[in-house]
Amino acid sequence: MKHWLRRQRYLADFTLAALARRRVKNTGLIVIYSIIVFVLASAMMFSAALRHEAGTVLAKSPELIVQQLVMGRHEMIPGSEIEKLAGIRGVAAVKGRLWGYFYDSVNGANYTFMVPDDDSYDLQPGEAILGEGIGKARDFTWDTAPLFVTSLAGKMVKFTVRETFADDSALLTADLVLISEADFRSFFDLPPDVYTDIGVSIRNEREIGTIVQKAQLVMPNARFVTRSDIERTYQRLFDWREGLMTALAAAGVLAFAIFAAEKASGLSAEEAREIGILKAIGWDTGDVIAMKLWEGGLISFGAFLAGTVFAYIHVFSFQAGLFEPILKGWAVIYPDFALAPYIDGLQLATLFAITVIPYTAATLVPIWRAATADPDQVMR
Amino acid sequence: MIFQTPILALLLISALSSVVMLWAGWFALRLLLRWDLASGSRAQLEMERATDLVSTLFGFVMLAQLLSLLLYVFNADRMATLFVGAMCAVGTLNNNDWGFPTLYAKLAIFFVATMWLILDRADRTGHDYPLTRVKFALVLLIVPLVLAAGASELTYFLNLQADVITSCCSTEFTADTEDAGLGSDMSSLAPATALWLLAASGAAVALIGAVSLIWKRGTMLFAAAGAVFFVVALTAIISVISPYVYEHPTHHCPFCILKPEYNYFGYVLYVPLFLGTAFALGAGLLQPFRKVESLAATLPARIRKQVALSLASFVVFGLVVLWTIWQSQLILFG
Amino acid sequence: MSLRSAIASARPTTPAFIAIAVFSVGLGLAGLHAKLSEPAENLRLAANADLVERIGLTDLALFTEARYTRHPSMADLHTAFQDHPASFEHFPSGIFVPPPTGLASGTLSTSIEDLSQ
Amino acid sequence: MISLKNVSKLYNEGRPNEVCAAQDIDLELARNKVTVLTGPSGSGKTTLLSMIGCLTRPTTGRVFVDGAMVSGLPEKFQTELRRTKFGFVFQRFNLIRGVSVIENVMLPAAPLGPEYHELRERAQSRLERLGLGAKADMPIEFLSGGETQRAAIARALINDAPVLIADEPTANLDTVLTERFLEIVGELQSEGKTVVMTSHDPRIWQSSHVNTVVRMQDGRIIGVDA
Repeated sequence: MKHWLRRQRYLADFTLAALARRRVKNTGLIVIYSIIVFVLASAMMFSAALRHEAGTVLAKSPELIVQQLVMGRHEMIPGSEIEKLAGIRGVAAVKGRLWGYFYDSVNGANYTFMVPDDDSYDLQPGEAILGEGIGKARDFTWDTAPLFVTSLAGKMVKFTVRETFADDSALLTADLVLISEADFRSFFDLPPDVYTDIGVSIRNEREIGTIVQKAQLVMPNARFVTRSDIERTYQRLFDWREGLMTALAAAGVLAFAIFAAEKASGLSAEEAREIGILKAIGWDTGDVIAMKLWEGGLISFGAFLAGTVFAYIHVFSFQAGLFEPILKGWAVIYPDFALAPYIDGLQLATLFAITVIPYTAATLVPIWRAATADPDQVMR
Repeated sequence: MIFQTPILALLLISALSSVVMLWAGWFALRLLLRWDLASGSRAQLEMERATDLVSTLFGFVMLAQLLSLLLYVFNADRMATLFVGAMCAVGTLNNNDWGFPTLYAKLAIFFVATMWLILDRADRTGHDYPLTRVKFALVLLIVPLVLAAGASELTYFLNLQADVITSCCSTEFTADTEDAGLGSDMSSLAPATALWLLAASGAAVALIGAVSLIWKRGTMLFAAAGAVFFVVALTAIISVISPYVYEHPTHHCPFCILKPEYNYFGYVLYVPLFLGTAFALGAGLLQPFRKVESLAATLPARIRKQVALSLASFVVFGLVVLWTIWQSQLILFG
Repeated sequence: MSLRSAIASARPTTPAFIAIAVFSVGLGLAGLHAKLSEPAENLRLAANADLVERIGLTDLALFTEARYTRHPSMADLHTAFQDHPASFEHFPSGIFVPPPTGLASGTLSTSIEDLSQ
Repeated sequence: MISLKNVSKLYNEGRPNEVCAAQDIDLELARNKVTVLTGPSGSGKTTLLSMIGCLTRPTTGRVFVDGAMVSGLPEKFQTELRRTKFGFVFQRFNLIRGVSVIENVMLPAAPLGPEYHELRERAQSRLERLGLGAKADMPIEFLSGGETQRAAIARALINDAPVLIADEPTANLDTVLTERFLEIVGELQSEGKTVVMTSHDPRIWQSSHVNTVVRMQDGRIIGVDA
């Protein structure tokens, strides 16, 4: 065992000395490799952290939301339906929800107008609570600047801003305008007894399935969205975005693997001669393979570690600043948020698998080919 | 469902392993037809050198499959939120008929590749490479296994249907389904029975191992006992040991113990068990060849070393089990 | 042995292993940082979860420009043209590429004269 | 010590450019003697030397080292044999550039996994013996021709192999350095080592340090002068 370890160290020593001779080229190789790992790791960490964030935060969203569908399209739901749902056993509370979109032609942003579920906000007519993104989009110069908006009917409405949500909650509230029910109805010209949808809270979470089945009988036209549906959708959404990113980056990994294979198989005459010399003076094919595996291992493992560490710093200390343009899209209101640092074994193992394994696989055959040089070639 | 990074990684590993094994299979066919160590011809020399490549590739496949096994279980666990009724990895694997077969195939590949490497190392100590034909005949058996595992994995992932919100007005997935399959089968074994079985087979393995070490016989029996012990131990992990870890009498999942919530305790449990089983099987595999002339000098010692390592690993496993039961707050028996 | 000669006679693996070790420690520190910031982050997440409950939110405010991206879980995907008011539906490019500027506030400029030509 | 029985070597067998580099060779090399293979270029002496040194397997025939047949062994075992039994000095010395002198000397021992400091001291003592002690840490390119050859000899001696094999060792050296080389050979012989080399340099095969001269032509042995 001791001999084995020492032997490995000699092999690593030799391969590093050989790498050091082509310092610029090999440093470049490691840097490019690290950058690929960095891009992939950033994308993975960012979306894993988003998944984590969404999963934790949205766990408190309403247990069940009931939407009215007309011809497959979301319609306002009449208040009379509330009674029907409240009658189902196991339902704790039913509340009509009011929320909708408002396109602000001043700056091209979309706001979400909403009446908070909880009465404790106690919003008075003419009062609003804003998300942090709205003030930015409107270039508010002072904290308590009022919000003027023009409703679709052409009325100019003024809301005094009671409060602005803190940056901490930007991911949830950036585009929110919370107003009172009376303001909401008059602003959007809604009749008194309709709602956007209905939120149902349920006493025992295990009964959600049965309650939905019962409700379906009562309201055959409705669409039911449960809390776990929402969670699943978010997991899936970020998986999908991450997967897309990975598939794109995979092209980079592939190109790099081809490059690595090319580099490993296109041994320069000098390298080939060196391997011949080593074999002539008593190195076995296995020794040469091990030596070359050390080269690949040190390069790929080093790049993996460096890329991962820098990605962590990038995502959690700099809010993934380099990818912001891609992640931001063209949203006018984009939440300015910091994610909870989150890293786990699955991420690391996956990252390792998609960066180190293709590189290793691509170099194995060229390595072996180099290692089988005839030992007597140095005599010819 | 394929556009998920861990799934892409798993499919990548399968694809690479399959390509590697297809080549190895083709080479094995040529070798079986033309291997002649006495010949000094160029073709023979090149074939000899290619065996080095096959060994390297097998090492690669073994490590990649080990990683893939981990990833597969991790990923199943993570995806559980996407399926109604799936609480953890077991639910995800039960999503369609191919989940568990893929897992078993991955386990099998890991063991078979390890066995092959053990055989390979033994072969390389004999100056006439006496086991080369056996080795490459085995390769021909391993190739279909790897291909089948890859196909099964692909089928599994292609047929995964996540229960995500759709726009239609149905909520059919909200129905709660029971975890079926492995979990319920193996956990249905009464905890006391499982513990007794584990203790009995552990004692048997220790006894046969001791006999094999001291009187140099019964090694094949030891390998068989090791394999039986592996199955019994897995059953016991599902039936009693994981409830002790979770401190919850009805939580039987053999995968959740690998999670950070339980301090990655599963690794302490599984690693010695897998090592012990691999060494035991390896000893049994080498046993028939101990009289081969060029190996007679080294092989018996190598076999005994494997038996000793296997026993040591099983002892570690046993100690971990005892420690788990001792420190657990859960009381299953009177 | 002076530091300089120690560096000169060091085996090539020494600096390489040190670099690997440094980055491994870095990765460990990252894990530690994640672990240590957990309590504070959990507080923030709990406060946000509380907010979700009080307001009755269902979605993240990540992409605010289209109905199905602002509230993906609430969207009725049958509906056509549910993107930006001035943008046709072309997911996923709809979230990477902005609609043509000027479309947002203008009106269609087709006149009777244009049509008659 | 080393004997070859009916050994032949074909290169590029089965192809149009097939060459028979050695044919039906029977040769016995005695322990603790200095043997020189000589002949015009293309006479097969280098091929014969690489078969003696287990660098090449003969196409037919057998090679025995210390009574054990080695010609049928897989490459791996030939390599193991080679690094314990033989030390090599090549015509162009074949030291590895970009690596220091002492590291070059240490290379043949690396696969054996000796303790680093012990190996380094051993390499240093070999170098000192050949008068290169002060240049141990220099890059190999900085040495002169004679020094490079002595470094190559130091490398050949690192594993204490009983046989030294040298291919045209003096082809690139002037008379003084050739003399010096022959002195070293003499010293090695007096230590009990066996030396086999090829040369078409009269200074070598006329030297008093040489015990046997094997003359070759067209892949065959045409005479042995003891």
